[in-house]
Amino acid sequence: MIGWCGSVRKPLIEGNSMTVKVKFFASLKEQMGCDGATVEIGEVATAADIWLQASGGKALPPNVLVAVNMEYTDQNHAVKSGDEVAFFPPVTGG
Amino acid sequence: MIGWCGSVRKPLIEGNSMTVKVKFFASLKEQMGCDGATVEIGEVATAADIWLQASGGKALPPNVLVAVNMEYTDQNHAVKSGDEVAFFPPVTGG
Amino acid sequence: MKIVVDTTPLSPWEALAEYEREVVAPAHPGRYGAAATFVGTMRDFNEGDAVQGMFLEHYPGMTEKQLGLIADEAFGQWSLLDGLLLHRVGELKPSEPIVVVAVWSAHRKDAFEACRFIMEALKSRAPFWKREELHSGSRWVEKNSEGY
Amino acid sequence: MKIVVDTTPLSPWEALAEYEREVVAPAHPGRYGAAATFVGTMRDFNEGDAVQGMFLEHYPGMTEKQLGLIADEAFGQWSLLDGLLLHRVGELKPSEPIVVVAVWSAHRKDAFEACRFIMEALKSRAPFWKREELHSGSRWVEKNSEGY
Repeated sequence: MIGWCGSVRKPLIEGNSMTVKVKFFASLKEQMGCDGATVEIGEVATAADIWLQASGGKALPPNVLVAVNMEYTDQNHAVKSGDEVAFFPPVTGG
Repeated sequence: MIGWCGSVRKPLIEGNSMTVKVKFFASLKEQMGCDGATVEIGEVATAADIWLQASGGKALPPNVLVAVNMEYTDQNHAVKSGDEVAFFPPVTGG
Repeated sequence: MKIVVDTTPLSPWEALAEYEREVVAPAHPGRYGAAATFVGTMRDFNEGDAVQGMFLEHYPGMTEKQLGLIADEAFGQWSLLDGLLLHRVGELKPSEPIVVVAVWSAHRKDAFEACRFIMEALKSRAPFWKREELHSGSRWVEKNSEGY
Repeated sequence: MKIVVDTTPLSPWEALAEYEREVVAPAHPGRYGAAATFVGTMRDFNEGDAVQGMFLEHYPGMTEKQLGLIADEAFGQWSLLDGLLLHRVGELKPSEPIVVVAVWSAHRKDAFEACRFIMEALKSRAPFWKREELHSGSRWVEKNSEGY
């Protein structure tokens, strides 16, 4: 069973911050070693920033899909506090 | 119930003849007043000749489909003795 | 592929379940990943008119022969494991199933394409004719709707 | 349109019979002339390897949301009366059904096209992931086969 990565906090520049919930699925969950994390980050951040912080600085693999609040988007999408940001490999259902 | 038209015999030119079985279906059966006929005709005949004789000289309606021995063909197909020649309207199954 | 043209009322889903369980699964265990099916049912309206009943005429012998040729073409064109084709004839009432087409294959592309092909070929080449019973009398259906 | 994502084993034909009888027929009596369906079943081989089992992961919440969006698109694009979409998750064995897609409409063109559209959209957009159990261990399926 793969668990929660816990909270990942980045030193804040101006004291403002937001918290987002990160989720990983399938092979990405195994690669990351957890199924998600709570990320605290500065006021302006993209999905790619969230990935960087949650992954401890790993590059975002090119085929990874990004969803914010359960809708597909891309890594340049600006996230806001309370968002759920998910990263997962190409889907293979059906 | 629409029955069999019986035998339709054409005066033969040289004494040679062949016999074919003619079938009509659906609206054509109603127009012809019977579901088929036995046609005796000279040695060389096309499906169109068979129609002419079986129908008593009516023109072959342009959308009528022609089958010889249960395979689709056209009105110029040469029939031989013993063939089953069918005429029917566009199909509407399924 | 099993092909049946009959006056017996159809139970499409029961027939599909039975054929898959009794024929497809034993012959191809673990091999079929896809089944595409089509069920055609008699409506109570057509071309703006209420339809109370239908008579489905066919050409015994030729109908089965043409359906067999259509099945052969499908098996030649796609990679298929098995199929089922059931067509009702005789007197029908609205809401009664008319036709069932089913195809089993390893991959979905083959099943989807072959099922639709068989259905469209049946519509254009298999000798069946529908006569509809209306309030005002009966009429022969003159042509099928477009499938593509 | 009913959409269910669940770990309960599927009985596709029984589910289709029941949904048509209990939901489609009462709501649209005499109105549906066409039902197109697709059933995806787990094979015991993939990419040349014997597969003994499968785990199907999904993203609870997003999976249902994406399937709902796909259904909405289908109902916007074609003239449909009803639909049924069932998808299995969790542990599966070969020969077990994975997915059922069904669409009911007045005319066959809509049913055929919408059924295939929903299935292909599901394959490319619904968050499900397959992990196959092989003799040599397990592997995540990396991508789906082409549907067109």
